[in-house]
Amino acid sequence: MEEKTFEPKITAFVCNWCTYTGADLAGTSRLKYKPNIKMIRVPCTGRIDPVFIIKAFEKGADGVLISGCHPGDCHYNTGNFHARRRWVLFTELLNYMGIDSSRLFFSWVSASEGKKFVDVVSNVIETVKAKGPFQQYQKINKEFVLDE
Amino acid sequence: MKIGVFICYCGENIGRTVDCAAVAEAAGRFPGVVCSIDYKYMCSDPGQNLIKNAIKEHKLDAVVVGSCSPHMHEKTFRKACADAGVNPYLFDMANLREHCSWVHEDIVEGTKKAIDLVRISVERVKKNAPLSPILVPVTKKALVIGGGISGIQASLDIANAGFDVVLVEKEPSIGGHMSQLSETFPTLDCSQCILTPRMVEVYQHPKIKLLTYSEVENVEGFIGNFKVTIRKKARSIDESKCTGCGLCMQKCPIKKKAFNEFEEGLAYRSAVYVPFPQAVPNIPVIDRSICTYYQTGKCQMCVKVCGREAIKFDQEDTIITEDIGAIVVATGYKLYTIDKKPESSEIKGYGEYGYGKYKDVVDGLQFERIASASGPTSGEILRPSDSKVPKKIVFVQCVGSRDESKGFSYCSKICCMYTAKHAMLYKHKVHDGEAYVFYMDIRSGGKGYDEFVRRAIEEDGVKYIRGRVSRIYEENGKYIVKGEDTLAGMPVTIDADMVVLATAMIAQPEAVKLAQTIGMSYDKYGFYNEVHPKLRPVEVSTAGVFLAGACQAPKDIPESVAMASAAASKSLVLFGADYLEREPTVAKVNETICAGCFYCQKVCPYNAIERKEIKDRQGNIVKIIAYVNSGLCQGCGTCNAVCPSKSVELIGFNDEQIYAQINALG
Amino acid sequence: MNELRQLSKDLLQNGTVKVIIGYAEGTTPGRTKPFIARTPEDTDKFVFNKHCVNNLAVYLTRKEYKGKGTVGIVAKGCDVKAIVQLVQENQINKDDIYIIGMNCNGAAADFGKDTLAVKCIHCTVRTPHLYHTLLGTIDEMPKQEDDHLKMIEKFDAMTSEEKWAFWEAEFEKCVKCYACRQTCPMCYCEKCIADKSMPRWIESSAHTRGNFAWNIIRAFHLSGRCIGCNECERACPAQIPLSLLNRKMGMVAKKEFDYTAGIALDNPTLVGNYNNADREDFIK
Amino acid sequence: MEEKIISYSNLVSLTGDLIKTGCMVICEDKNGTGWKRIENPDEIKINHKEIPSNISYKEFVFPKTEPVFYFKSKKEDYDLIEKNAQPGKIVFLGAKPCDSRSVEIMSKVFNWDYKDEFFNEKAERTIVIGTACNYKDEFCFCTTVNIDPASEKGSDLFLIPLDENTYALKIVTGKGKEFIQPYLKYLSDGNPAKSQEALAKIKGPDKKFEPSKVREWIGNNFEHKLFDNIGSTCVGCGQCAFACPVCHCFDIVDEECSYECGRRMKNWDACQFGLFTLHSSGHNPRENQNKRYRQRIAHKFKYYTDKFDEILCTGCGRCSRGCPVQIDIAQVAGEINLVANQV
Repeated sequence: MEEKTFEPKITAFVCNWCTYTGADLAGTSRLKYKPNIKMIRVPCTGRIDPVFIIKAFEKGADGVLISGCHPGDCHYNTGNFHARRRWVLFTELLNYMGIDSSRLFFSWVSASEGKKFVDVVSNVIETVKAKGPFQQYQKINKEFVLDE
Repeated sequence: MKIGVFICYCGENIGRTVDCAAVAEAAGRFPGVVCSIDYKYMCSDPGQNLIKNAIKEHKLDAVVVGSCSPHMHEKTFRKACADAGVNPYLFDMANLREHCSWVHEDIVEGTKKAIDLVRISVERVKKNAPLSPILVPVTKKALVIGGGISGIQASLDIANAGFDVVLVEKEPSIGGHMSQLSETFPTLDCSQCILTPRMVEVYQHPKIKLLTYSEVENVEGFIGNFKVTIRKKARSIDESKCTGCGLCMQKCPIKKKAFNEFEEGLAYRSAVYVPFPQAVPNIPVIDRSICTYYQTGKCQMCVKVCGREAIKFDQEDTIITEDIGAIVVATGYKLYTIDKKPESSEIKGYGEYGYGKYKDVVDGLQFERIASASGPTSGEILRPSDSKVPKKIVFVQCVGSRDESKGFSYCSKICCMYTAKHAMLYKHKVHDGEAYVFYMDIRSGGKGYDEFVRRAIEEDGVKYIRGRVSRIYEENGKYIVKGEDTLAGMPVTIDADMVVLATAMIAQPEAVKLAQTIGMSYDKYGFYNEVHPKLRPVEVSTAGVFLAGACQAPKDIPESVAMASAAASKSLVLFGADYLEREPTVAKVNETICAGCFYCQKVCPYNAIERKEIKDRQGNIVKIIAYVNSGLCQGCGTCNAVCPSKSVELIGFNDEQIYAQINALG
Repeated sequence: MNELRQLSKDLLQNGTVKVIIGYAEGTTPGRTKPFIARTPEDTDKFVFNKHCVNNLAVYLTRKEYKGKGTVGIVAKGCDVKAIVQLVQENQINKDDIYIIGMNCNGAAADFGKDTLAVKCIHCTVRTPHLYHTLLGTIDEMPKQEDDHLKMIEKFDAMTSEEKWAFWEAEFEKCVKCYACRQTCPMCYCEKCIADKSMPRWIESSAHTRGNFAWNIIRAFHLSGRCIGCNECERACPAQIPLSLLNRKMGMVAKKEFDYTAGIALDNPTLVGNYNNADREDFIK
Repeated sequence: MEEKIISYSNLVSLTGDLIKTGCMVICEDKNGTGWKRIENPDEIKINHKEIPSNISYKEFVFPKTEPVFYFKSKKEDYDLIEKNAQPGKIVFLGAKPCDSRSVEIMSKVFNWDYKDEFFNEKAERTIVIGTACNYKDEFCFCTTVNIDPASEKGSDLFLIPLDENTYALKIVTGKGKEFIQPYLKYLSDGNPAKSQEALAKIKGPDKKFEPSKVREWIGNNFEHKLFDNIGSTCVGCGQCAFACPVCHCFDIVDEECSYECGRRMKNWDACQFGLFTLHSSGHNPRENQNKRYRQRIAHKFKYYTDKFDEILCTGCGRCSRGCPVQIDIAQVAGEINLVANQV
């Protein structure tokens, strides 16, 4: 059988006010990116819990993108500042575990940065694609796969 | 749970890159989905009826619509659900347009993704709970920030409707830039003549509390219930005693040192001053940075002459807090000063035009002062360097505007008009003078606007040259303006006596700070963002805050006034009800498992988390736990994320809902 | 030791405290066990020596003591850090505890062992930083290599795949007995996220995937909160080197935010506060 | 009972053959944490004179986590999918007498009112190659619960270390005999006199309490004040239960495999966990650690004996050795015994 080229699965957690709206703008502007990414909307990046990221990997994501308002632009004033501090801890922890910055991505994309959104997403997809499937997680996910 | 799925083609917008029928068919096979329908325009009346009928026919408990962004039509469909008896929060929307069909090209891939997006929504909606709106009381008092024409108009409109207004202006007087203008296009009526009655009306209005020389320091709370902290800077004058006689200003020994802001630096002012004679309030301010008393402890000339003992050197700033229901932001604009480019800006500047270096190269507002009857030259067109009448004058448009490489990509909108006005005023006053205008395009849309420009060209003989100026330098007392006439396709050199630069309108330097205080979003230039560019042009993403005037984007007086009235009417809509319905998506504490670590309290941006004692039957405190004040909670969910045991959950975006969405991915 | 017994006896006798949490002899001479003295006579059983390895602060958040009178506690410097952190996190009221601070000359690595616990090598609180009464003397502490630090530094040179392989081998062994959580004074949640089933973020099964989720989240929840007593690692029947995780995160907190947990009662917590200048070079 | 001699090197060769034929050979791991399936015969470890591993080998018959079935949701129903069991013998090599009875004791509860096919299927595949035990420490109390460290009870084949490199091999059961048949080439004729001599040298730990006394007293003194503070220092971790060779409580949970598939898992559980008896109403009949610890003692020495005439304890001492707060079960039972004697 012909080997299909690897297309990574990307899960994104984005804030409602900036990045989700920025992605809307990318759409309104008819910019193009690859369909590998699926977004889950949360009110604020402050709402994003590391368990979301772990669960996304468990559900087969090869990469995870977190994106929200630029510091100072938060719709809820300070949500993203708190988020940022926790991300520092979490990226360091995951990096130590072997999940590095080629799997987990963070960005600030405002509501007016439709183009940046596309650039960020394209970069994430390309980086993860170059890195390959998340074999480590696939291995521990294996017992969950029902082969028929 | 019986779920109905409705897939919209959005004409061809979705249908072109997503096989909507296939999506509907696939969704029909999802567990829990009892009906799955595709239709051309789901948001249309027949589309909505389709949903309503399906709800009744299939006894649906929940609805998923796959169409555009929820920012577009979430409300529409929620209402349709509610009309047919499904709780509007048992609804979810899959964004098949902005996030799928418009951004992807391959129909196979697009359809696949659309199915995934619908599945995510279906799984989410299964975990949704029926909710009803929260009612909160409304404080019927408005805060207007900025006392320019927009702020004045908004204040008057709201006050005349019978509601209290607090108008905050950072300068010693209201009036804003309009008070500096000589005459206004396209009617050439005197700016101050039409403005000052409004200023006085504000001052005398029983419903308006005017706070000049004051700044908004902090805004807490939420729509209908803001708590605003205002710093009233020390004037060093007791306002209750001052009669505005002006003796202090006359006697103030400092006359030749102070930069006169109102005259744009074309004149000086004393240390104790009112910005301009018609200032409202007509109460001076002592400029502590130059006043001899504050510098050396001596002088006190003003104290000696003031018969009312109104001078108060030891006066301190006062902090005023106000309960406010709605906020109108009308902070206006600033002209881009080309010689002083902001540190952090990407703007490269126009040093080659010699602004700041040559006294006779001035900007638009400076020319307004020169042409103004109340200005430093009493309305005579005299050039600043030697007070001679310039016989040849060059106006350069688009200095900073529409220039991505050196300035800003946007059009400042008013420069075409005011340059035509300037040239016209010049020609009216200097009959034998020559006026040249370098322009890129003439943008004169507006009632009577194009006619106005034509008049300048045809009746007053202003010479318009389509092209950019490359350089201005001094030679033998003349300013050599090197440019290009792109219509003729040849270089142009004009030896002018004076040059007026129509510099770009930019956001106030402190606009971003205010945006962060209030929680507004802003574009990369610092202009505030409206929620919807077409349909909600005066609202910002923070509910209860409205925009007026040039703080949103460059605009002229009539537009600013119209926008101010719009913002006022939006505030009045808010004040029309005693209670406000708020989204029920707020956080809630699970009291049985909260351990009371209060990390939630630490991260809450709205101080919405309080402490609650849990007592046993004997009245002993068993534990102290967190409690969410749902009136203050805005639903960001940061508490939910930091809670280690997830004892506080954000209704509407709770862990089960997000888990269901993630689970639907794999 | 007599000092400790006498003081404890007095405290219980004069009603200063309701109970005192301390140590008593264990089954063998190389072991001690936590012991709760309720009567003045009980205090005769108290001992203090290098085998007093437990962090007794874990008992302070128990329902049977909270809000039921002052609790005395025999505490080494590392245990006091836990107490400080618990006060910061509103778990105990500082007026409801009586700290009998013990000058510490190093604790054993585990029951029945003579080697020094790694946490003692880099200890900065051999004399506790907060106490009501201080007992004991500071003597010379034996020198010992800091193997953990070397191991943590080794990670810097490892590839992601190598790091993952290391942890996979460790986490495979986890049996989800939650001894790490139960012995941790900072794990005081009424219902741990690992025990929650709606939704079940952390799979309760002890398969590698569930173990990864548990251990990552445990380490994350302790980031900036762990006071480094290493009770989790000592309690782990599967011998997973949990302190490598906790200590690493402690080092991150120090490096990125100049933060150390459990130092002063009025310190702000690490999570729950922010600084405009917090690092964001990883956010594109 | 037939008795043979096997050298250490032949034991390694035998193991090699077993691994090749697909047997799971389970040995204590190198650092004494637990037991593991070995891939290389050189990894075998016959621990007869050192401290027992932290965790027993029960997980190979009663896994710490095990799928019961998988399910796939259809539109309004579920398909159940069973995953087939794996074939091949499970060989426990080097089980001390306090371990070797583990499967046998647990099989009582797994075959009482319901026959647990998951346990039985694995138990049937089990071959226990036990070893006489020359180890004892302050925590050992096998003799107290009627287990003899020199006894082959529970083993199918039983090793008696004669010297560093030689073991006597008793063929204890028919199952053992059948199992060893293909490998007789590795065995030479036994010398019962020598092995008797070796066994005679084994002196087990002193008895620490009288289980029947403890059983009787608990039955009559369930609300005794002795139990009021019995668990006051217990932190409620499950180390004791998870390390124990005979603790067998389990929990049933469902977990998601994919969006439409899931599986039902059987996971270890422990009576010391606060959630163990928590009702969905919020009520917890064993609301504190004292009650939970009473349950542990009572289950081990009373309930199980009442029901199955078997003490739910092999005296291996793992729970006490490993207890992070040094609760020594033999000491606690000893205290109960003391109180019982006073009556």
